[in-house]
Amino acid sequence: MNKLLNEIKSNRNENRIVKCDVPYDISIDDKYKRQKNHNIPNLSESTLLRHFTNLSRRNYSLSTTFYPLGSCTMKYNPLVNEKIAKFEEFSSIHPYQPEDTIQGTLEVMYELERGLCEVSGMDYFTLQPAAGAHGEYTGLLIIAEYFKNKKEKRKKIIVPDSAHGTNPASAALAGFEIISLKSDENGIVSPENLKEILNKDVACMMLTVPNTLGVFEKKISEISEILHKNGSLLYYDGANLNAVMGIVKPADIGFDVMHINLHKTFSTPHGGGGPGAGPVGVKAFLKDFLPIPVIIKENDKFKVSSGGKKKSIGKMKAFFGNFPVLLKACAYIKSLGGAGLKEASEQAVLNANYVLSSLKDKVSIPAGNVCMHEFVLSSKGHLGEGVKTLDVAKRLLDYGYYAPTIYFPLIVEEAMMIEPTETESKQVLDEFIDVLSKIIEESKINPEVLRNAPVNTYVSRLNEVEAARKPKLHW
Amino acid sequence: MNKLLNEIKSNRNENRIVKCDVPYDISIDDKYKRQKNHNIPNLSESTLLRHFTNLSRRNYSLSTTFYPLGSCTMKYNPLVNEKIAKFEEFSSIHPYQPEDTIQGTLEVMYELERGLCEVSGMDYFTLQPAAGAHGEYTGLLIIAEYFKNKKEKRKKIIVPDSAHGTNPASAALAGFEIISLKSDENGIVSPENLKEILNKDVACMMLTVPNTLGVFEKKISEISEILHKNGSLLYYDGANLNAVMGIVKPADIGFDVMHINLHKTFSTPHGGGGPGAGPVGVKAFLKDFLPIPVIIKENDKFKVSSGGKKKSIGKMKAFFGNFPVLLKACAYIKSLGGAGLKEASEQAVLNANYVLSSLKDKVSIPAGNVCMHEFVLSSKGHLGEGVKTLDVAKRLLDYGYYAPTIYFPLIVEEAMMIEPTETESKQVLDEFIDVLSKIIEESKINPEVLRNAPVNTYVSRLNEVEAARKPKLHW
Amino acid sequence: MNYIPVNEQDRKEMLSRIGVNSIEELLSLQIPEYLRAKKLNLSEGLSEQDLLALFKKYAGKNKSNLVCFRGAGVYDHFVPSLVEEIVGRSEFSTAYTPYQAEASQGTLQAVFEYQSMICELTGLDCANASMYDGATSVAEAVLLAVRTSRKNKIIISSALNPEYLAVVETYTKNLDIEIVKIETDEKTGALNKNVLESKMSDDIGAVVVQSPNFFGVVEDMQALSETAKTKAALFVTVVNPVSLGILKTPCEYNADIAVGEGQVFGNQMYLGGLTFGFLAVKKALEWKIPGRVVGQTVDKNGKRGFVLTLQSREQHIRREKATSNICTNSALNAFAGCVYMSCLGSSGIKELAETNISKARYAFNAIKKLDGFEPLFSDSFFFNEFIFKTAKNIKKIEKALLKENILGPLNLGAFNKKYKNSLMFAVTEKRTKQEIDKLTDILNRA
Amino acid sequence: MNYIPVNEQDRKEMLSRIGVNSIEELLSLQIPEYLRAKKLNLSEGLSEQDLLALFKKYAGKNKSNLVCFRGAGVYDHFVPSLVEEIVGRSEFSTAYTPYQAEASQGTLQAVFEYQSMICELTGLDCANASMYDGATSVAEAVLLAVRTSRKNKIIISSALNPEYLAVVETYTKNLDIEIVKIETDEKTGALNKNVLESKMSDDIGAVVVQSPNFFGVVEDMQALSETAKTKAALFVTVVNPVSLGILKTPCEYNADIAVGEGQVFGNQMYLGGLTFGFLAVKKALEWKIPGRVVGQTVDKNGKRGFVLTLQSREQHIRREKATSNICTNSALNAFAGCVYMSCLGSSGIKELAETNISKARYAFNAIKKLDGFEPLFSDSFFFNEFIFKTAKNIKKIEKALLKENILGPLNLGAFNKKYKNSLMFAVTEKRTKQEIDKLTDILNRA
Ligand SMILES: Cc1ncc(COP(=O)(O)O)c(C=O)c1O
Ligand SMILES: Cc1ncc(COP(=O)(O)O)c(C=O)c1O
Repeated sequence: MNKLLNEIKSNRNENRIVKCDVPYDISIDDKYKRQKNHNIPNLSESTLLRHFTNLSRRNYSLSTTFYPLGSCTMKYNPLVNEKIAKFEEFSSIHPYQPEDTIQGTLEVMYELERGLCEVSGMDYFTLQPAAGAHGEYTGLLIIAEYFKNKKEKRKKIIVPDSAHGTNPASAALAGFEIISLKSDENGIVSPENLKEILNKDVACMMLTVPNTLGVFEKKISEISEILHKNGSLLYYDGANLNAVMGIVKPADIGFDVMHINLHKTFSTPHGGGGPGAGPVGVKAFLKDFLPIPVIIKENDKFKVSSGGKKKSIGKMKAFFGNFPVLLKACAYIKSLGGAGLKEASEQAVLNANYVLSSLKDKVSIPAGNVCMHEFVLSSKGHLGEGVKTLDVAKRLLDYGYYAPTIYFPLIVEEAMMIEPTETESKQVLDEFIDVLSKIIEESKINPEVLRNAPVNTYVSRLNEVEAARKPKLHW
Repeated sequence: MNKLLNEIKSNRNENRIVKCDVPYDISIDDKYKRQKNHNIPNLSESTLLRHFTNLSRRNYSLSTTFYPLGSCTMKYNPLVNEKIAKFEEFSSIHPYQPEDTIQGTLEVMYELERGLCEVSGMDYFTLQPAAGAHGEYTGLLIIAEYFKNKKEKRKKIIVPDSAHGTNPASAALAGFEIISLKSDENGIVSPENLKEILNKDVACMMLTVPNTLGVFEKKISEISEILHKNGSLLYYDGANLNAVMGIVKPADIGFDVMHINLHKTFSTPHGGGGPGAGPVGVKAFLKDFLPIPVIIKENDKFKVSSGGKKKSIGKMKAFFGNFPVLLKACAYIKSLGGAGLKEASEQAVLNANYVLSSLKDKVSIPAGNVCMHEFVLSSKGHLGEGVKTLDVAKRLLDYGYYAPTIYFPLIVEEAMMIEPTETESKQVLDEFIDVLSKIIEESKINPEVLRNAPVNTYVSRLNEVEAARKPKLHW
Repeated sequence: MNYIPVNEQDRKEMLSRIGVNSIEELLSLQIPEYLRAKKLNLSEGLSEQDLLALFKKYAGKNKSNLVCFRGAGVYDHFVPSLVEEIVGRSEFSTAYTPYQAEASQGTLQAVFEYQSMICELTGLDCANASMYDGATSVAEAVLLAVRTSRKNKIIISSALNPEYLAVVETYTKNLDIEIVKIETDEKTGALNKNVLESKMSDDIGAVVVQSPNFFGVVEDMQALSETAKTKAALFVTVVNPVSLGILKTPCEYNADIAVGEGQVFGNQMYLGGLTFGFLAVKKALEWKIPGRVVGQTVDKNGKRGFVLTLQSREQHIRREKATSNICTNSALNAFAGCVYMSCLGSSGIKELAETNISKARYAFNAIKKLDGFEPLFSDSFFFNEFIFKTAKNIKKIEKALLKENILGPLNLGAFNKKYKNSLMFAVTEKRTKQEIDKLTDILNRA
Repeated sequence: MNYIPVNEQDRKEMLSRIGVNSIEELLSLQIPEYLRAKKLNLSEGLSEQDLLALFKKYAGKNKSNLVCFRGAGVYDHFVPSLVEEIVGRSEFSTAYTPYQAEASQGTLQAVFEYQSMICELTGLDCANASMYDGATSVAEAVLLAVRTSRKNKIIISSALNPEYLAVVETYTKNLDIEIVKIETDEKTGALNKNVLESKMSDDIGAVVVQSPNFFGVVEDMQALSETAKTKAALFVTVVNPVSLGILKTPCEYNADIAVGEGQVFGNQMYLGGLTFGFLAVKKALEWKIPGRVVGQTVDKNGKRGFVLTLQSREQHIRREKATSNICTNSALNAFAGCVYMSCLGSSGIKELAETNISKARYAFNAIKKLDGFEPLFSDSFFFNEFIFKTAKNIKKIEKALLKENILGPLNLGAFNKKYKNSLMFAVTEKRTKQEIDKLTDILNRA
């Protein structure tokens, strides 16, 4: 049953998909012609359905289990949004259709933009970026362009050491040098530390609020003031926006540019690694630098505008962005409404604090006893002999849970980052708390069990070192 | 994780589905009003998705495993047919819509009728019966009505002892007495035996061809002649039609009435127990007795006709029949075409014979060394001490196969009825043959393993006796 | 085109193991030549794309997605996305009847949950896994009542859905069962307890009443049930499960058997072809019911599990003595009902019923105000369906509505001359205020 | 409306364990009052039914399901039902990036199979799990080439899709990379080997060529690759995977990097929003590629399994020194590509390419016969896209076609004045003879 596609033999005779109803006309000059045949098996539909259906059963997923993966906001992905995204009226649209034939599609994008502006407080959004990292990159290019336009040479970006890896990576890609800023044990940035490293080279600082430890940056106003006084900008990594919808607007508290992960806060499913969408919002003074095209509304008609945007950073992706993701996010906003979005964030905070309160006596919580929508615990000193956070994570799989994010943020030793999200019930959280507590006990009584975990999964612990040492990357 | 719905607690606050946009107006006289609230939990969509998705993972199904369930024709259910069945143009139709607004729906039914007529050789079909047994019942009522109309009192029906249980049950429901006919060890009916029990009381005989042992009734012409000479009719239980599409037409070989299980031969999925469809075909002389309404074509328009059918047996089901099933069956016929249907039957016969040939030295095959689309083996005398066919079936589950039909037909001891269908590959069959052979060996070396099987399923062997002794039928 | 995963090379190897040269040889070994069929005269097979195009063409010949004010047994209710998602999962849809319980716990537990919710809804003790549809469930209930009471005379309300009545007549025609119909009151459209009383006698096995009845009128089930019980007849009720969110339950008025059509719970209309009948009974009748039943049990290790049970009632064991001939039922449609009920929950089902009644009343009151429309039963209590008599041209009304993509009320005259000029409206929770206002407006202008 | 499965009672218990009286208190402990937002000014939440109605309204404003003869980067190919069925399974769609390998073998094996088939198709040795789209995959290929060659001057064909070119420009603008464009031949629409030769020098890190290029013309990749290699530049090809069923593979002409847009494999058009970029390289570049890569390994018991590997290239480990900033990619779209490729198999992909070319040639030959239409590049070899110059009124043509629900050819003049009066047609396997004939007919009459 455990076959790779190329090990299956179910040779069909004919192709049911493709049929040619014009005369075959395929003479090709040899210099253009493929010589070697590829080796992709010709399997029947029945065989493939079984193959892939069985593969699906080897995945844990949000639809089968609690998925407390910190920083990833694995909240429920409403089915009705999937249904809407399948409407042929949306799926069959070519990107170069005339504007007046795609008014519905454009309206959806326009409405989403307006919704994101309201939630974030930003003045404009581009929907083009394909993911969070792509959004960061877009935002930083906008910032670079802004300074270029002001003829200021600012080549540096401050990134706290608690930041997600994409923050420095995006900054580098945008041509910046990174200044790493040490945060305190709560991941909090101290204005004093900031002042120390700040200078006229600094284009901006990237921040996540709440930060990757789930802590709200209380001194954000001070930080913003310091940066803006220095002529620097403040970038908001929106990965944690699920903590603050309707509670705090990034633009209000000093941020100039931000991205939003629609595949997190706005509930579009993650697809096992994408596609997501990372719309970027800016304050009005940065509007001209947004990627093209932009969608505008004129006399109740929606238009695609690419021209006259001399200052734009250009294009980040072909065409308009990951439209089905945008569509689902728009549907999400419309279905929850303003009150629903706020309730979502509030419940996310409540759920995280409930789990934190229930675990705080069993592990260390470096950032203290309250949190926003997620928190980071350290298992150091709380586990049995030789047992690591990794082992706890694997053992959780045995109990039917996906594991929390581990070893991130880097500033917490043996970190485990738990984000329950608002769409989990008290019963689910209670059972998870019990299991995690039980595993911690187990680690002391029977550490081997953890080190040998998982045993209930389709495969037992996999050898990652060997995989990288002798890479086997295709069949 | 193993919760019943009523054990889950994920109480949502509000209902997302129903919304009332007119003033609430619900005053009801107490004598009409429900007093006690029912106890169906109010769970969130996310919770329910997880609950039912996890339940789905506790099923073996055709989409995950080989399903050699004899007599049930578990062939591949093409996905495109499912897609067609979802078209809103079909799903949103009310049964009392005016004829001219449902021409497409009627055309599909008409085309299906024509297709079934061509495959079976019958002259007319009704699509109303909801399943095979319902079709039998319909067919027998037609026969009863026919004799009533002829003013002949024929109250008996001959059913071979190898027949499916629904045959006698349907006959009883239609008001007939059953004469059981002993068949030979191949399940074959001998003309001599038949003659012995035949008399003027006999309305008809029910036969399956090939019979439930997968044997083609070679003397069918003789049998038909005997019966017809006696003024009796011949009923064809179409459950095994998958053996003979394009090879033999039931009407040609002497049958007067028949049903077809669309959920077997015509590839509509079985849904864990239905809905199916059991269209009934008749020769022209029985046309007037068909259930109403019937669909007719006049000047390229399709019409629903109920009137003027005085002789009709009436209605078997409200409205028209299980339309989505009919639709899928029609799509199946259109996609395979005449040649494809014949290929399907031929391959079904080949696959069955291949498995038979490969197993014949390891078990008894009472009906001999060739078969049509399925065959019955007897494990008697071939298994280890105290091991039964049931145990072999359960052990097959451990290897990831659904079990063949067991203990049917009743005339074979320790029967196991294997129908591979045409949509399984040689590789799948080879592996199944190996596993079954291995299990037979295992039964001798380690009978306990079989008696304790299954162990790899979600639950181990279930206590059916206890279930019936103290029935617990709801939570 | 076919779905066969075997190519020429495989076929050769397979034939060689069997020891024949061709499939044809295999066939000719078994089937006399003179019995063989000629080439099937069917059109050529189609590719997936062409097949879709063909059925899009058929589909395009329907006038579909109409705003539906028509009911009479099949209703246009909203189906939540969850239902489609779950019911569409191939592990459910491509499994057979769960003969191997250990490999079918998904289906079996779901049926158990379905049975439980039907019991909750009706208040009765035992529900089967499903019948084909509402009509056949009534017919089977009649047979069950005859079997249980050992009396073959059954009183049935003439306000039973006429499709159901027709099926009952078919089912009973050869079985020496006498159906006695009782008429509803001309004024109220409801049964009159006294009329029933006058027909009751000791040889009546059961009284079968539908409520809301075919005319949409809610019956006084308490009174009728009590009347039936005076002569020890079983009381069989045919109910719309949506109405049970608010109306008295079969249990509350002491019914013995409750049956009905489940399409309203999570199944699209499909020409009335996506149906399931539910059938629930009091404990005493448990061993007599037709069809599959799932029960709870334990496995070898004491873990809870579910199996098909009470099987000795069934055709595969008892053959001609079975409680029914049913084998394949409407499992997947009943499963849709299961997911639907769980999706709404008790409070949602109550809201559903309340919304239906509120919208129906809103529409009723609006139409009542129009010139040329008069309620057929002015003071009766209806649920989500009601009848108006009109002096206007019914054909013209239907046309005017269809032009606006509205499937208007059913012309009852087509069923029964007695109801000439009568239009039956169904208003479910799915109809918006705007749609109802538009209907009213067109009726007014017609 | 919300999706929260917690009611007031639960909430109270939770707050009490935390030791606060309200969520508000929890927030005020952490967020200074003056930072708090005012009430969101968004419309009220909608029920599922109303939400569907709203989006049906939006949907209705599109002119959709057009018979599409437009390409230029996004193509209207047939998507088999199998793809939708599999990709729609929630175990795939609702999983995160497979960080916990043991609980993600479904996704991981699928990616491994995807990588394998991309390698088969291109003939190269290593493919990543996907990039966002074709455009960003070209951009990442340029960065990879710079990284590998340690030269920051890159030659790019000006016949690269202009959207891709724009993205490459954005990606390189702050990185001290010089893009040198080379023009195609006016007559043939293809690159001229000699022109490339004249631009080659030792400081060129790579040559980037698209084939079929933006104009639909198939390049002489062998010659161009050889030319690039004379100066030890990397040869980067941008290919339409459909064409690889019949055209020379990147491996065969010795490309180092092959990238392209995967939408054509199993993804609907969606305004160009359901994309994935594929990226394949020679073995030597394995450790330098951007993005996720899945590798085969074994578990504790020696059983085969799959993991994310070569991770030390990536941002979560190497941060600013990573080979790319990419994290979330286009996994599910690439998975659709995986299912699509497996659904066709080698022979199916070949037939697909042959059908595309046959239908495109059929259309080309038909249009060529019309008055007022002349091929822009008369003797060039095209795959499924070609250009005609016309004297007719392009606006009028577009209108006439749209009236018949045909999305006609792309007006190249809108991209580049140089191509005024030029129409680019894409003809995939999905277009039927009948549709092509209708197109031709309307063009003729316009
Ligand atoms: C804090 C943070 N920033 C950025 C990202 C990158 O987002 P994406 O994966 O969508 O590119 C993530 C995602 O994991 C994140 O958690
Ligand atoms: C030989 C035979 N006859 C009749 C039937 C009854 O068909 P259904 O289950 O569709 O009512 C079956 C189904 O199992 C069967 O195998």
